[in-house]
Amino acid sequence: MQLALSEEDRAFQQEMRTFFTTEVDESIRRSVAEGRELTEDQIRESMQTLNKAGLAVPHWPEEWGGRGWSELRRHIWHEEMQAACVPVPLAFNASMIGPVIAQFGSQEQKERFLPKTANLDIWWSQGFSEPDAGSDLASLRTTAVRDGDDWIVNGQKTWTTLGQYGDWIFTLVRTDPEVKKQAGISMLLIDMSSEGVEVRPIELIDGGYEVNEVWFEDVRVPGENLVGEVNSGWTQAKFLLGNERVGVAPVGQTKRVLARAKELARDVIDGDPAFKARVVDLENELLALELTALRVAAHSAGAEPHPASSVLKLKGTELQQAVSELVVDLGGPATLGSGADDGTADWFRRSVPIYLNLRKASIYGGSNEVQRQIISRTILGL
Amino acid sequence: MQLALSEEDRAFQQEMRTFFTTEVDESIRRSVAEGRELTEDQIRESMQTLNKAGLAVPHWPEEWGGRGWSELRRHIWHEEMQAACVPVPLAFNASMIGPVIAQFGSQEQKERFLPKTANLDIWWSQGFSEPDAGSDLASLRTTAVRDGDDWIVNGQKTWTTLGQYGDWIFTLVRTDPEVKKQAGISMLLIDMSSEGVEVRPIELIDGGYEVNEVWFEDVRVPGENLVGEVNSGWTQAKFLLGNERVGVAPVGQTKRVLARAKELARDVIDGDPAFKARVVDLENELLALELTALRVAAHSAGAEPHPASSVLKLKGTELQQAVSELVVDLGGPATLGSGADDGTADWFRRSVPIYLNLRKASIYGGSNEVQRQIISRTILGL
Amino acid sequence: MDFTYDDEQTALRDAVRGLVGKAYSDYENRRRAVADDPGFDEKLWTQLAEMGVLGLPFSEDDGGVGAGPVEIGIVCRELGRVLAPEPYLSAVVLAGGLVAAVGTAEQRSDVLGALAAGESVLALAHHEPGARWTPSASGVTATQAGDGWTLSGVKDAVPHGARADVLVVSAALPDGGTGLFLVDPSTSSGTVQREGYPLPDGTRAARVALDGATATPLGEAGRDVEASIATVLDIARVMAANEALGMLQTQLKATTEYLTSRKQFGVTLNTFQALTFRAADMYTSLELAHSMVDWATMVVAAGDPVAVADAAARVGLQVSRAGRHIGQEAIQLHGGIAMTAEYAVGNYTSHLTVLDHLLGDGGHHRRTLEGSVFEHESVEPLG
Amino acid sequence: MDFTYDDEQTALRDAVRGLVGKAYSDYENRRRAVADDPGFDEKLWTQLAEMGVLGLPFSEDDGGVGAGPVEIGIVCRELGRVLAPEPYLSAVVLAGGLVAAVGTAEQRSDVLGALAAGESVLALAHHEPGARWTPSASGVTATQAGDGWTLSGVKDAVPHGARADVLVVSAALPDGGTGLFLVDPSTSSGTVQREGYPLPDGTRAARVALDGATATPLGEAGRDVEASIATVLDIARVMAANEALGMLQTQLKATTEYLTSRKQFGVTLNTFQALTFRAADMYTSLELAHSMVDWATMVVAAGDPVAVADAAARVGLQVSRAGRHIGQEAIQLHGGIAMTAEYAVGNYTSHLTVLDHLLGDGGHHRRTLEGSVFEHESVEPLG
Repeated sequence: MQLALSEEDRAFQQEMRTFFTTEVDESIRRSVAEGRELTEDQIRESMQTLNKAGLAVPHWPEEWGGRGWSELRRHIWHEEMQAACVPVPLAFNASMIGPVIAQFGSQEQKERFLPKTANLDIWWSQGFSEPDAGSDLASLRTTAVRDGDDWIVNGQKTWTTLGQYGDWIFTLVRTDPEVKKQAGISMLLIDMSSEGVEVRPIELIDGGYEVNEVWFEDVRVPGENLVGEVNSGWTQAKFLLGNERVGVAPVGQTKRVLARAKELARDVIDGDPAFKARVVDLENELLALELTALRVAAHSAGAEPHPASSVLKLKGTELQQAVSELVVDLGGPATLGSGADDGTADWFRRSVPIYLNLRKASIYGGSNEVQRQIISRTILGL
Repeated sequence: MQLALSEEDRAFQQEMRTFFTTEVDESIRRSVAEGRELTEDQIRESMQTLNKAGLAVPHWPEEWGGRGWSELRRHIWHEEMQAACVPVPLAFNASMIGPVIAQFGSQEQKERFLPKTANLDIWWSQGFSEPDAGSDLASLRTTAVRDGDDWIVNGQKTWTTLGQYGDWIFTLVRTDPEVKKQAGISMLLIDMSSEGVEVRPIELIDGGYEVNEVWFEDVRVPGENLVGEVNSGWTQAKFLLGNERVGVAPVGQTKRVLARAKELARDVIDGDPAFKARVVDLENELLALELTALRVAAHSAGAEPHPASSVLKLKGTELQQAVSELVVDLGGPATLGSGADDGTADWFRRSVPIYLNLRKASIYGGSNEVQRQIISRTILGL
Repeated sequence: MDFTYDDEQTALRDAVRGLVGKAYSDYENRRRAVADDPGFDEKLWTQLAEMGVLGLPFSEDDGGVGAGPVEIGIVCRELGRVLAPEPYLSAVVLAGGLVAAVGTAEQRSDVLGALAAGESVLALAHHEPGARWTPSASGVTATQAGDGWTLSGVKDAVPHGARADVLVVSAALPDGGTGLFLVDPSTSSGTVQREGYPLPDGTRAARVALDGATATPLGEAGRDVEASIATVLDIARVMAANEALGMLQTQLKATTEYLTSRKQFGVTLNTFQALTFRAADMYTSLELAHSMVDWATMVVAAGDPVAVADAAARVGLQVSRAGRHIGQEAIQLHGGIAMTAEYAVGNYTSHLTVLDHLLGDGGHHRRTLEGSVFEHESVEPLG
Repeated sequence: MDFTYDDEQTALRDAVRGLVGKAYSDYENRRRAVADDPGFDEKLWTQLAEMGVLGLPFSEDDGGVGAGPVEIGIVCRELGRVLAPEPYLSAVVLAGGLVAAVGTAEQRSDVLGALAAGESVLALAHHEPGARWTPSASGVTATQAGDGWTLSGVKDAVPHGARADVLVVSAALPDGGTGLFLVDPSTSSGTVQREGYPLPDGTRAARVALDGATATPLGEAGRDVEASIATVLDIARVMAANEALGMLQTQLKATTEYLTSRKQFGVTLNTFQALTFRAADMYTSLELAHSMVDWATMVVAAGDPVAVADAAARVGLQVSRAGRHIGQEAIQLHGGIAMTAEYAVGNYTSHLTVLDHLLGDGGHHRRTLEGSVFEHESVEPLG
């Protein structure tokens, strides 16, 4: 057991910190610091800056831009990025479809998609969820039917985050309705400018439009856009969702928000011991969570994921929500204000929408109920 | 809607308060105030004092000592008793078997048992739970087999609280093993001095011996000791357990402990705002609970119980446990002390055993999981 | 001690429920109502006036009905059940309540009469940037100029402040203390700059910048009425708790209906015990809050301001907790659909969150109660 | 940053686990051990000495093994797993730790040598009635008399204080500050009155009343060693957290085994999702606590007393929470059987509760951390 980072890892940490705080556009980082929604351009620019320096997809195979880092270095990279208010690489590209294509795609698919995916020249959307499926992903109904070499796709996806910016969408579609539900699913890559694709925004309770419905009406998709074998989509989906859990605890970002709250509401916190107690509790829980992420990272080198990795999403989202609730309470009546007076007023004005938006964190991406199910079944054998 | 008590109820409240604080033995009340275990004699004496004044079984039929009070008056009686540190009448007698005999018993049984039950001349024990049954009460295995007019009883009961003082025990026994489990059960009253009855104490984690196992080996029970019809025991059990929920939220007692904690640990509470916050939270929750009990009491006159009555046990035991945990924390290192220095030290010395003992509160008498099941199924229709 | 409604109260409840239910039982109507200014349904407001609901708390001499807190609570609860965005709490309970408490007979008759008739919407301009639920004013100051008064300074988060016909404005008095003033933006000389904006629950608030705005003292000129403001805020806290209770009842009902109808993995969600137990805990929170709301409403009816302040803090604490618990769980047990603006249940949580921070949240109330924790041995609702 | 044991550490863990497992894997043995004085198994204590475990933290010059905090943590965790009542924390970590920190070379060699050999049990007599986890002494005072020193006053809740061969006693010094003294009750003149009693977890403590008891200054006579006491208390907090972690691991394991084997309503309890989800939450608490315990142990190994104080408070807070959550749920998910003394799981909760209040509970640690909340922007384990 060893507390300190090795000299090399310490140097790596410093290198990351320097890059993130000096090479990434200041105005983008300020937007993140103030909790504003990023524009499409800001997200593309930031990822391209990272990609140019080889920092967008370090966990991919080295052939496609990966760096062969230890899990600890990936953790450091991820934390320093968040601490510096640098937007993390778009998950749909970097964490989801990229690794899937690298693992299951044909050589042609890899060459065609991976460089543009790493550089966010293609913005990917995720087409998994459907209105009637919910946590029961495999009950999806969108169909793809053979027509010569092509597939004809019909159906509806939903909860497609940032689908309004999407160039391409990776989908799960039913290619064999006759077999057990998981067995008849394939993964198709679909150009969102194809005829018959329609994106309809969904307004959320925070007043924003970050998610969408995506409708497919007789959309023709070339056969070469199928990833892996026909009817093997469930394998790829599980691989993708497994990846999704790595680094899923939003520790760095949550710590940043809490630090900002302490800075902007110091007087309020000093004036009420209950606030101070909440800050201490949250800082402590976040420390425990970060240490757990480190423990898991140090353990996962090459092998099966550490069982404790399942707690990262569960606890990470709970803490993210708890911090957002604290911010609302620190704001108090200022959360209802016009925000016209100064930056602090504006920060607190945005706190209720953020709090409301983050209620999604325990629902999407494998709800916390699904996480508990995984823990109780897989880890505890219940 | 009306906040104040009527003039008559106010006078009633005053009458109760005067009686409890002047007519019940001072040393018994001091024992209760200090959270000491009561002796058998103290429990008998206190109930007899109440019974003499017609205050032991006011909810029984008037013919057998009941008073025909409104539910509100019963509530006042119950709260004032606890506020004055008067031990509530022994539940096994007053709340459990008494009402069952009054409802289902023969005239002979009523005459034979009810006066002595009200006066605690007979100390009743409860013989429902069995080692392998747990919350699934109806899966009980103790058998009673006909032998002429008598029954021969074999089996084992457990969790028999204060069974060491018991004169008689009311039991559920299986009288028909062939039918669906609820249908083959009868209620038998058994003299605990009968041959073949053995009481074995169970040590609990607090070091005390308040519960027992009761073993029956070929115990001969006269047929006249059967309550109601053969194989109708489940009906009587449900009636009994339904009664058990009335006044089951230990509000008054919990309030008394909290008040005492404020008194004995004022300096500690004043020195740490987190304690003050906990006290406020608990006082508020207890107020909400007491008001709910009043709301339910006012509503239940004659009719079906108010649906909210199910929350009384659930929340009441949670608060009882939370207050006991607060007391331990207020004591801090004093909870590990010898208690030799003064009454306060001694009070805190006993706080950990009490805290441990009260873990039972959410398990016995219909566990809180059973309460949630009742709420979700019966009230919410889930 | 009696927790039941009498026949008239039941009739009032049914009448209000009928009216607002017709307006908003289709949630799409509520969405439409808040989509455009003024953020509520003026027609429904008029109907509430016709039903006598807007004049309920005011004496008959003032153009009202002379009903009591229990009746106001009934209205608030029914408005909460359907998430009605009408400015009842702000115009009638807060602004109207202060006019009734402090105004001269003439003011009461004029202002409350018009309010009760649905002809004039009132708003209370009290909160100031940086303030934290205080009954005093300091950022807006009142100056006596000849026979008249002028106000200068900024009020923020004024509920329905852009739409209001008359503003009731609190201001620091020249000789100390806080006074109240009536400002009619359409006739006031000087600057009354109002910038309306939507709150996170879709309802409207405004920033009101005053600069030498002429104003009429409410009641006796120059009198410190901070105590009256405090008491009206306390009463409004209890009424807000009634509104919240109505909302929580709807949220629990929606949740149990969803659990029994929505299928996942081939079965309805109520098959999953972990979810049904959480619904049971929601019910427990709801019923405890319910008892506390009824009680606090009765304390308001009994009228002692010290007791009202205590009851307002207690019910505020309880309902804040219940609102977060039930509001968060209602979304979680529904899943993604409750995140969408077109589905009602999540929007209840939005409004609960706004309401929680309008007049003081649970933490604020707890802090108030900490101050008196050693003044009683225990809390005794029956004395 | 590395959370894994090296080969020697793994071997130590396996050896200790083997020894204490043999002693206490049958829970009845533990019950028997605490049934009579001294409340632990003297034979096992000797075996621990023979294995070198009692001398683990002390330098070879002092008769020890010269191992580090990670190794001590391993021992504490293994003792915790089987609920071993042996006085490792009190005799080795606390009393021994102070002798090592403050004693002269001769004292270290004598006292620690005998401790390591299992020949002498030490106890730290530090807590005083009315005190609340402070590193200073005030109720027992030290007086210099000629060449020697005497102590007068009362210590309470001295772990294993009646059995101990040597007491390490803290006392207020004549010139201020807190000193440490060695008291051998068998040779001390003056009064050393020891009244042993059982704690709620079955282990032993004692009240120690001193009246002119002769005592030997530990280390330099008259020196204020409050800082050393504070640091050793902090280290002991981290070791107590290791012990608690071992206990929590056992409790969760026992609970999952019970849920998969116990039948109710015709099915095993793990059929009930509400129960399995609560077990999942226990696991989450356990793993978070585990990470914190490992980290705090490494902070102790790194040696900076300021960092150790912070880490002790942090791990103390986390483990206090986890201990209550898991300790309470373990009983509830078992049901009645866990209330009985003969079944292990509830007794773990008893010991957790005692341990929580021995050196400072979660609330105490949180209060400590509140003092430094604005001294950092955020808590950064990687710097």
